[in-house]
Amino acid sequence: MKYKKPKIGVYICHCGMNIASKVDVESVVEFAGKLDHVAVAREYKFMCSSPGQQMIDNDIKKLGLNRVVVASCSPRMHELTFKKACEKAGINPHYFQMANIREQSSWVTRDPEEATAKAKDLVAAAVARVAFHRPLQSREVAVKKSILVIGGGIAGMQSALSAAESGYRVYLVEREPSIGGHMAKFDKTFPTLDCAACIMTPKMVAVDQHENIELLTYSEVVSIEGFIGNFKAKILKKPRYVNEDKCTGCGVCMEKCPARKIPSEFNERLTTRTAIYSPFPQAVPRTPVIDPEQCRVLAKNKRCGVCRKFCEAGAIDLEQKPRYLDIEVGAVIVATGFKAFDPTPLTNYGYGRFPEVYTSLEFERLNNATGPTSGKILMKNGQAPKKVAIIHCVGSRDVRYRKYCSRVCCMYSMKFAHLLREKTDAEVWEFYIDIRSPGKLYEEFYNRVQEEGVHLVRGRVAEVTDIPDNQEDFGRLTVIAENTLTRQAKRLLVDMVILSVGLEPAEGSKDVARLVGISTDGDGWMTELHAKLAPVATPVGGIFLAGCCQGPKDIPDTVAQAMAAAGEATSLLSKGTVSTKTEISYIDPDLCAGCQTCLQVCAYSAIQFDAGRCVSVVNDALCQGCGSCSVACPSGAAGVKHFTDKQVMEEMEAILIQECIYDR
Amino acid sequence: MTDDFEPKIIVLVCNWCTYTAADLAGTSRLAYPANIRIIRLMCTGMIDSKYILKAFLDGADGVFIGGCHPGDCHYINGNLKAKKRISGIRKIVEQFGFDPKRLRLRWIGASEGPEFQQNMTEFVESIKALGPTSVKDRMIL
Amino acid sequence: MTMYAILETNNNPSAAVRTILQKMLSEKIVDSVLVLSKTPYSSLPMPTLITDTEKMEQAEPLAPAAPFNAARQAASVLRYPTGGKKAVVLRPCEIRALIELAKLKQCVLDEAIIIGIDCLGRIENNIYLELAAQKEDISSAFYNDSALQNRITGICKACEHFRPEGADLTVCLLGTPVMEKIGLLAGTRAGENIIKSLGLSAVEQPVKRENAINELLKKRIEARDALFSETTEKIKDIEKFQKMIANCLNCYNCRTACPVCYCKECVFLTDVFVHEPEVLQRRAAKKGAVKLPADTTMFHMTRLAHMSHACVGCGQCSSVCPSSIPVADIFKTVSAKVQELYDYVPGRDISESIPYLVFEKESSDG
Amino acid sequence: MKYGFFPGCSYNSAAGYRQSVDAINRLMEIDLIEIPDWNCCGATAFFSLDEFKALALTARLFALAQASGFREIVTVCNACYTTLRKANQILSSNPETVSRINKELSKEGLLMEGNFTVRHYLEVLYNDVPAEKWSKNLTEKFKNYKVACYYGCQLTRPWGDLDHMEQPTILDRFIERLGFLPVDHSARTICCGASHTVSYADECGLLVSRIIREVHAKGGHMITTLCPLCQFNLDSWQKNLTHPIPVPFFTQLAGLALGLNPTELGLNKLLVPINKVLSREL
Repeated sequence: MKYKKPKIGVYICHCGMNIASKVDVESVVEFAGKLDHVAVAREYKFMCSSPGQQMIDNDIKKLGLNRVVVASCSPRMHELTFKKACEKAGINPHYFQMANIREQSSWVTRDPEEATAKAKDLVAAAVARVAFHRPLQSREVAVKKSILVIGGGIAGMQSALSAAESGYRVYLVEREPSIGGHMAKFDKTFPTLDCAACIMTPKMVAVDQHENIELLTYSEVVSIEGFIGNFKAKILKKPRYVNEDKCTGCGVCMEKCPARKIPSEFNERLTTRTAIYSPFPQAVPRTPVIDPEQCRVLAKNKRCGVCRKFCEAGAIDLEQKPRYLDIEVGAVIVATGFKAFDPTPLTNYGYGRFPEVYTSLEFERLNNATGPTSGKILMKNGQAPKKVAIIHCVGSRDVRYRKYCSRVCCMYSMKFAHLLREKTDAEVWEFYIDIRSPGKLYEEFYNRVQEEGVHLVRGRVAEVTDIPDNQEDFGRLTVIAENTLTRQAKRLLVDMVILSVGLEPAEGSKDVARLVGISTDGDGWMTELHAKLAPVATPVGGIFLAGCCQGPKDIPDTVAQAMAAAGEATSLLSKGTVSTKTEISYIDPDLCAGCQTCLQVCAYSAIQFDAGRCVSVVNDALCQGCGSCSVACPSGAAGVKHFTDKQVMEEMEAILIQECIYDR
Repeated sequence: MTDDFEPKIIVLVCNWCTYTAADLAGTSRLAYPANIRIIRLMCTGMIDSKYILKAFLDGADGVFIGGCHPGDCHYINGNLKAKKRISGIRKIVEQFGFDPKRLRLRWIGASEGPEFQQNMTEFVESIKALGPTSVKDRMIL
Repeated sequence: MTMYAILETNNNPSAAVRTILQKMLSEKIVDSVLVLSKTPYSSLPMPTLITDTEKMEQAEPLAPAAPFNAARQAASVLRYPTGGKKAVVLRPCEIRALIELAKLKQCVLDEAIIIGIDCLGRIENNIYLELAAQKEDISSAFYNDSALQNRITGICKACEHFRPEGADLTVCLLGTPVMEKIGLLAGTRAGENIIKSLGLSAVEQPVKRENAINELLKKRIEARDALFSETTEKIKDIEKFQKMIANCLNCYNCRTACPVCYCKECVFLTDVFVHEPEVLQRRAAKKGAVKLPADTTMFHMTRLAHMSHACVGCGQCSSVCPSSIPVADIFKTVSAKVQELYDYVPGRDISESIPYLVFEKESSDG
Repeated sequence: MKYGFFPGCSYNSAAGYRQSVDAINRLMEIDLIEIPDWNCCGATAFFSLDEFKALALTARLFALAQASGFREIVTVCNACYTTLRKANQILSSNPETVSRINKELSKEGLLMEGNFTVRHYLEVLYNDVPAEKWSKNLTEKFKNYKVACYYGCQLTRPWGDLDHMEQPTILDRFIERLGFLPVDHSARTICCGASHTVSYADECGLLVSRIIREVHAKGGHMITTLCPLCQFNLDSWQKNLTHPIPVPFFTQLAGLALGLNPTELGLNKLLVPINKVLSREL
């Protein structure tokens, strides 16, 4: 060994009973004591506790250990804890190795004997490996003092504002023409029933006017590369065909535009818009956009130009081209939100066939002062409904579609019920599986709605049909369900049905996840670093999550997480520097034959060829340590620090040579 | 092959997907045979042919490699590079009498704890069915 | 491009080829020629870089010998462009190795004029020296005497790549009575220009050539398949294989002789395989005894993993093995499988990229 | 085009079903080879009484089909269609049952083995007969005739592979191809009471009335069905209505579209006369 002779301390953790109940810790300790280079082997109830760490500290100082192995939980849990402890005691943190005898042995093995034997193997492997560990030093690199926020819904806006407030530059990217997201479509918010617009619009304006926020609406992130503290992002600004600097937002263009009858996305297609449009009156920025699919000039290259004619500011610019913007940021907050479940596949509810069957978002608009009926709850025939059914869990808690609970539907359904009672004299029937109202003042709201005379039927609706039981009721809808509490089948005649649809990951969120290099779970939600201990961070340093992109959330939770994300990001920035990855590739110039195979397999273009010396060289700022190059290099000139052939193969050999079980 | 044959299986997994899946299997207490020994690497694209050969020559009865699903690789495409290489190694060891079934590559995502358990169980079963390799009772060469 | 010219040989084919090479030098078509040539000290011809037409007299372009695969020497001549043209006279297996080395950036072929020889096989160095003691012009003798031709190496007998692929010019020994005339075939535009500037007149390719080629090919493929089935049987169990290599001394001659083993230093010489005493003790303890040097099987299989896709089957590894292990038979057999898997033929085409560098974008389980 | 054909018990008695099918076969060169010595399929009910006997009954049909060289069987009745499919599904996954049955069948020298494909005649007309073949000899005059397609319970359920379970459209698409105007309605797959009309006339009356009223409400001129029992239930219940809706078989509509006259399609046998609708200028 080129380095100081190893002196290894091995520490076996009981993890309370989590390990000790299966693994015979004493015998593992005894076994470990006999292994090469092991100077001391001990056990303790909780190695991660401060006495546990103290034990390591003492041994390093008193016995002069230069390598440490802890056999306990997964390194993903506590590797950092122990590395820190080693560093504190004065040895390089990379002189540490962890054996995962909890997740990989005690928790997954039935027979205690086998569990113990497996634990021994894992310890032996860790010891064999750590003997070949090398001290690694990381380099401190400055962090870019700016943040990229992807998504301009309430989550993105809040993150941007909080971050901007702490003095950092924020780029807020939103693909739609205006920020605001779903919340801008709502009228009231549960449980307090304060008006969404009243809390939303000021925020939107604040975002627009904040000197630290650069608002990039109608834009999309096309690429992100780099690493924590130093990301390079390319952003596509789609052509608005309206000059933002000149436009006064007077709106004449929209009045005059002859291309009408285009279903309005913002109003859930309940109203129409023109080809040049601003999604809604309070849109931020006010500058409208021209829909290239609909504009007579752009789509059908007819001679029109009406908007140009009427625009006094001369802001219309049909020549506008897509523009690309390159920015450098230290952190990225992903806030891509959700999309509402499309109930069309559930044909038994008749959505799309029966005009009076609405999705919850459609109803939000129907009930909204800026909506198609200016806030009056009216049916397509202009009448107010006499009887309304609200169907819960449409798409949610349904093995055929989304097995999870979307968390917000119960509450907004009851909000609908309340608003219906308040604004109309309609009878309201809610059909639910369970009412889920976990949240401050939520249960109270549930009680209040009950007191307001809303009928709640526990039972999943089987069918909504327009065939009534009696001739005279044609034109109305019949809801067929079983009241599972009274065990009675119910055929309820109603005028309007609202489908409380669940939440799904937003369109394209998987692409964004790939862009920033994080994974999504089975349902497509982005996965956080740790469900409990790191709900905002992701496995990729410098990338944080806010709002529904990580899972269904209501507004309070979303805002909280948005601020948390901003907090994480800003604390990273205020630290000022990050240390470069230590576990990255190196290329030994003495061994490199200059075949440049490594250049061709590197996914990060982190390797350059030095023609002078005729060898390949790794750029340690770009290298992510994936090891593609080391595998591609037959001579072993290229390798990954801390994952060298030697280390991995010794680890393997210990398992296979020192094997404890099965030689019995 | 004897009934009490307990194979020794090396499992090479990537840190981001399959290792996480293994942890998830642990936290969810999903039991599987104790024959497997996990070696954690950063990416399946890091798995050198030497590792696989050494495993077999040092007496492993099977080698299981677990990585991220295509498209989910933390390093963009390490898993696909791995697949290409491993197919070659499989061909080589096959020539020397190691049943190709002894070297298995599977994509197991971070959230797929049950899949990890299932894969381990199945693989151990299939190796038991194959019996020990003839390396088993030799000293290392 | 199939421009074909006739070279009168009047009983000395080697001389005919020498003349051509000399002409190429004197006409300044090339600045230098790398070709097998006698040395003052031995009749065993060695790759020699010749610029002087006089020295060309010693050249043995057609000698049925290859002291080692000259691709490496060619590569060192062609390491990087220096201006001017360089002719390299090589056997098919050497050309294919050279192309692989070019893919691995070990040389650049822009300035190369590759002259290939129809390969009837090579004779092991020691046998060649014996013969040299008896005969003056072994080359002529060889092409006349089928008994001699039978003494080529076993791996050559099983070689289906006896026709130079990717050569600018091919010296055609098949299909003509070698003692009267041989052919010069252009494989590229460059080759054609050379034939023109040498003032040779293009003629029809003799039909006989095609027949001769097919006949030989048939014979070689039969031999090859026999070799494959025999070797497959020999190694089909790791234990059998280990018996086969039991006498391996870990001298690494095979990898030194291997034209496509291009590493500066073999990984087996690095500390990855230099074991600490504790490790050796551990290994011994496992079964009570461990043979040293360790990792012999590991070495051969790892080398397969590294270069089997590029193995050109030149057989040098066998020739240099002090323990006469049929390394080449093993490598050719295993490599065939790997190359089939990747649908890759080493040296087939310089634009064809190395298997490990192309991988599918989406993929199912392995 | 040649198929093994299982007519089922109500095929001959059904109002003009056979006539119209024969006529279509003639014009479209379809060859339906009746399975010799066929027996009742047991319908939906029998399975609930004695599954083994029910299976044996259908297995015999398959055996007969096999004997005359058919592995594909065409039916003209939804009940037969589902029953045979269900039986085939159970049998193909229960070899021991099959062998038990085969022991019985062997007594009359029959043997049933392997998987069979059961298809409804509608599939043949819609999928196998090329669209051009229809369009060639169609008469234009029906383009304003609003036809409500009634599928009944058993064409798409329980498999839902032929078409959507609750909102099938294959028949609508077919008659549209024939030049009729399909009307959208919600009674496509709600039950007509089936054989219960005999035992529970009143209750089934309610069921049928919902279908008829729905079609009325959506302005249909006729209801077309592809099952003898559905047809009978819908047709017979309307006798004392002031504005009854004729209920022709889809094959009869096809015949009309091809220019055949009502009587040779047996349309005169409908209880609710169709000629009033046909004579009406639309």
